[in-house]
Amino acid sequence: MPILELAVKFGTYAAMGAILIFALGVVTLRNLFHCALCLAAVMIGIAILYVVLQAEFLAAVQILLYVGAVVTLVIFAIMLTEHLAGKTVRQTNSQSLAAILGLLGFVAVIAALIVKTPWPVTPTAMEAKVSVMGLGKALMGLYVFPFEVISIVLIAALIGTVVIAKKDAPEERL
Amino acid sequence: MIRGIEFYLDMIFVTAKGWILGLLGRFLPDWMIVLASIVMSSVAILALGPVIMMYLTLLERKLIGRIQNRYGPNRVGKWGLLQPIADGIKMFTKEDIVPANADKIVHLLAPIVIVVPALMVFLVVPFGERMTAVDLNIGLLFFIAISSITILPIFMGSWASRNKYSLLGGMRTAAQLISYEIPMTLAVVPAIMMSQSLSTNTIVLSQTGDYGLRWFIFTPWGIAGFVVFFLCATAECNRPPFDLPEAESELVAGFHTEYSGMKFALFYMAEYMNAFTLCGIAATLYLGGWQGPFLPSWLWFFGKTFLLICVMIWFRGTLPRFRVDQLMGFAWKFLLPLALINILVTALWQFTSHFTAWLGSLLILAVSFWGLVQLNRTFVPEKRRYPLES
Amino acid sequence: MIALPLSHMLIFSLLLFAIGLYGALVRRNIIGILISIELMLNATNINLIAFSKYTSLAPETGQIFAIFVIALAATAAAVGLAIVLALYRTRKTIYSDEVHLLKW
Amino acid sequence: MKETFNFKNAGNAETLEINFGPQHPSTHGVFRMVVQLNGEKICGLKPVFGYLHRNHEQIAENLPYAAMMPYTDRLDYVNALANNFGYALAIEKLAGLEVPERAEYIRVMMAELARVVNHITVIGFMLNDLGAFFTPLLYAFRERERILDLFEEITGSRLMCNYLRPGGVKRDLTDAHLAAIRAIVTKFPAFLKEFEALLTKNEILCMRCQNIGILPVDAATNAGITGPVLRASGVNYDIRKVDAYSIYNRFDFKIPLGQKGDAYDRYYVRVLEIRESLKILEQALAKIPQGDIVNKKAFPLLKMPRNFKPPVGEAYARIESPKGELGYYLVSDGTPQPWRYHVRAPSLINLTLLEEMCLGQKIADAIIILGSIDIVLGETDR
Amino acid sequence: MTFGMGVLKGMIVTFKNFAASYLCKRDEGGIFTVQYPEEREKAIENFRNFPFLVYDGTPEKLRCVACGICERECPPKCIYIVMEMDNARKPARKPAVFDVDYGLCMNCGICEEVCPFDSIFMDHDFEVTTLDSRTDLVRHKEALSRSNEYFQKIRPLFASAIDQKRKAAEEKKKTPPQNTGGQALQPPAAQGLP
Repeated sequence: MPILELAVKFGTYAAMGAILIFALGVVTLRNLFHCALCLAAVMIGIAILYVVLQAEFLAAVQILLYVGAVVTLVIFAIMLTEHLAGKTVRQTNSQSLAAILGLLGFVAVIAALIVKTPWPVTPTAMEAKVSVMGLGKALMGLYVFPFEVISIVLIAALIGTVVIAKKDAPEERL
Repeated sequence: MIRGIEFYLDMIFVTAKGWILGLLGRFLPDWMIVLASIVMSSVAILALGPVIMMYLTLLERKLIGRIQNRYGPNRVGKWGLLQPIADGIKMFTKEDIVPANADKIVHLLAPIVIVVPALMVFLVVPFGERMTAVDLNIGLLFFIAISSITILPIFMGSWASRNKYSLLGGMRTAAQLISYEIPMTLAVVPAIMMSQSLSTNTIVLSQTGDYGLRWFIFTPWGIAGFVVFFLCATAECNRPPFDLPEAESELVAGFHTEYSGMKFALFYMAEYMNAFTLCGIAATLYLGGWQGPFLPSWLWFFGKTFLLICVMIWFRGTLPRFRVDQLMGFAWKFLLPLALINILVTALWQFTSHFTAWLGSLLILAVSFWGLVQLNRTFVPEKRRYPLES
Repeated sequence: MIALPLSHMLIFSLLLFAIGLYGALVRRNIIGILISIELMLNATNINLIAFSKYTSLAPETGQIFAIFVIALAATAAAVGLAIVLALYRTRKTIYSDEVHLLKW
Repeated sequence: MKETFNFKNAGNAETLEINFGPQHPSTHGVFRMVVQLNGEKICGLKPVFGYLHRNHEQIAENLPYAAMMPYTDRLDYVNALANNFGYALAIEKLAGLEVPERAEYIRVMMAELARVVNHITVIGFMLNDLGAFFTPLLYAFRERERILDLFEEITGSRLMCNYLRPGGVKRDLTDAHLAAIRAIVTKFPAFLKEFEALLTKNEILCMRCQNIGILPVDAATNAGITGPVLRASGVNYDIRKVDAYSIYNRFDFKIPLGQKGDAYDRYYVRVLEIRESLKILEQALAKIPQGDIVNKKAFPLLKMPRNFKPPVGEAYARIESPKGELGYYLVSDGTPQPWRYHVRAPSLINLTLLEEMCLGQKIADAIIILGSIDIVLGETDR
Repeated sequence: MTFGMGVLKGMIVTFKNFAASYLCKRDEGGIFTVQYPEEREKAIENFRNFPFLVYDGTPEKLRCVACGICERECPPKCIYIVMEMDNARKPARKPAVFDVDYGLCMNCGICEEVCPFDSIFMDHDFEVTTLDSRTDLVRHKEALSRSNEYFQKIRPLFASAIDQKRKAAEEKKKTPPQNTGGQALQPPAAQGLP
């Protein structure tokens, strides 16, 4: 069904464009809350890309973790610190011109490299399917050590976050 | 012969769709058929969502009325059946009020965005045999992921309203939804473990047989998992006793204080559709989904789901509301450990023989329940004596 | 099935990365910097998935690394925001260039 | 005009000031609390009242004594009969009127019925503040309705009873009325049992109410708090016992006392007080004598209120209204109108410790603490 | 008692009420509401709402003599009376104007109590809604006048007691008129019910 494939292709390009626009919004908008909302949009768009790349599990995880957790955390932090993010305060530092120039150079170099490199795209690799079962088996088999390390990191981060964010309580009865 | 009638009744929607698609196939190219199939499924879902929501409000008002010894709506149409339509007309014609200092765009977007996930989760709900709109192999994960988006529009609405009540409501919502998502996800795990699949359809199919006795709820871990899941589901769709985000007596209406007219109706709609899908998923996971003898599968599914919704309404008619710290404590100190222990019990169940499995899992669950109650003495009422003096 | 060439994916993720980097360099607000970093991490994730999809014969690997990256990103966000809150509470600022004392 | 409330940490970035009321679903009328919040925790609370001020005392100073009776209904509109009772006692003290025996019994019965009505209403509304979606309230109202129907039959009105008269009561009770009261007294315990099954042991209610809004004894006595709120803190002070006004010394009843003085105690003390009121009603029904219902000497006062001139002097009469000590102070200068009329409104005085009770609690607690104090704005603001 | 039983007990109570709403009658725990315009509660005789004036026979024969006692004693001052003058500029002992402002009246019933001529009583009619409360709620003499039969209908016991009292007074008037004062001072309400 070539038409459907074409639709998927253009849909993907459209999603990419939308993601880039929202990403620009994330870094340029003045209102941080809007930035966070744009970030959520970017995350959802990337989840769509994952679906196109046939990584459905990852897409669900992306939405669950980024939209459900990270963005919410960010919004929490924004709301708690809202008093300072007033409209009159300058939101960017003075490096923006230098950053733009440097990044343009960076993008140009890497893009040239990407275009020139002959990527070993193989039909067998394209055909391979990833099942959730396979992912689970890989996580519990080959990659069990990194998996455990990650879980320890997560616990450490959890405890660390609580310790850092906790108020120095006693003086604060009222 | 009788079996035949049953079968056709069961398949009535599937057959209808197939017949229409076959008809279209005669003069349309293949890709149009695929498109038509998608369109038909989504139109069905788009129509189903609002209709369910409308009649859920009526059901809720009627049931709560009866609980409170009154009639509930009974003026518009027979038994008040047209009441939701009257409400809808009222909602449409109401003035749309936007606070002067509100962030207008976000204020407008929030109610629109909240309906999207509420409708999207309908995709993986198995309404009947072969009646899942998209039989994803990660169906449950999809469901959990999509319903986690719901936090975002609530935040948007509460922040954009520029109202302190809304802000507090939004904060409460975020804390509550994130907290209850964790025990809910963990309560889903036993069902996944037993059916070895994330697909909702497979989970239903793995509960086949024995006239419903193979439903997961008829096992110790099933009951525990169901209770935890159902309580979390009640909290996830902000229904009493977990309705803190919109606590009427404290925060007026929480995050939708500043919404009126159709925008408010959209919030309301999302809430009821979420209640429906969460109950549907609870039925799918532990009550055997559309499985059941004699009746068509979709009837079984809707029956079970509405039964669960009635229990939610019953909660609303009976229970006072939690306080915010108690709500958090209940999720983190009670439901979460219980769900974790339940996963352990499920694993044990799988690896032990029949009798010991029953005994062992019941024992573990009872002991852990008792232990958790002992650890959370603040949840247990104090015993008091009241002296009478003259 | 996938109609896109790999290089398009890669260039897209490069652009996303560059945008994120721009934000991280230019923003004053620490929360802004954090969310820009999230963008960059996502760009790398896209790369991982794309490579695993187009070239690898063990397709789980890329996805599993992406999962690890997501987990680390979540921890980074949590710890980073906790630091922001602590900073806000003690120094009443959330702007990076105002925090130059290296102690508090 | 900018209002200032002198909060401790005013202007702090981490605190938030919120107005609860005057338009808010659970401030029991047009009461307003300015609350300073830190997160969900209350770190400052100022009650603001006066939105329902209706010049009650000034009106009294321009009206004849008997004509003020209907206005006292409007003080605490949930239990008009208790208000009538206090005012009637004050006029009787001032004019030196005796009250016939039968009228005394009728007064006590009506006042106790009003107490039952008030307490179940309060409990119902408090549960509503807790977030129970109207169910306990409507169950309470169902029973209240039976009593209100009786009030309507006897007094002519459901809420604004205007029933007591200086020197007696307005209308005699027939045997049918007594039978109706008896029916209520016999049926009520069953309802209370149902009500308690719904509420008393409910874990969520206990979690929400126990150890919330604790009122220490010394603070309560210092602030002059009275009624169930004081008794929930464990102080045995009931004017029915202390003063034994009217004929309360003839009845055998007990005063329920709480232990901790938290919202739960306030709830439960009210339930127990309903039981005691029912006991009083039973005894009164058994003992009520035949006879006059109005002192003959009071006829001129009733038929020609404007011609009634009490001797120069002053009188203070107090009763145990369901909300606390309700006192009426009258100063006569020999004219048909009182020279000064003052109401000691329990609602207002019980409110004074609201801030102390709420500090350090959550917002949701402030609402139930307010509910458990039992205010009626008609009385608070007068 | 184990944790959770209190909640379950409460839920059983509500379920019982739910079932009772279908199975039981009104007084036995069934549905308590009354469907107002179609169904009504039984009228309660002593119910008092707004005052009205009683006439015997025809509307001209009002019992009211425009003495103005109710006007004077009315606490919110919602009654306004003007005595009718006959041609000789003498008081005709009947009202030319008798207005009651229903918007002001607080249904206390004091007018009924103080009236020595058994003329003003409290009505049962509570459906008096109007669009303009400033003008339409001020009821004039014509709108206020109701026949004695109407009075008999809404408050049978009280009205017949009043009628008996009036008849007795009438007969006493025919016999040497003396000692009516004590009778008149008796508050009507105190005598109203057996």
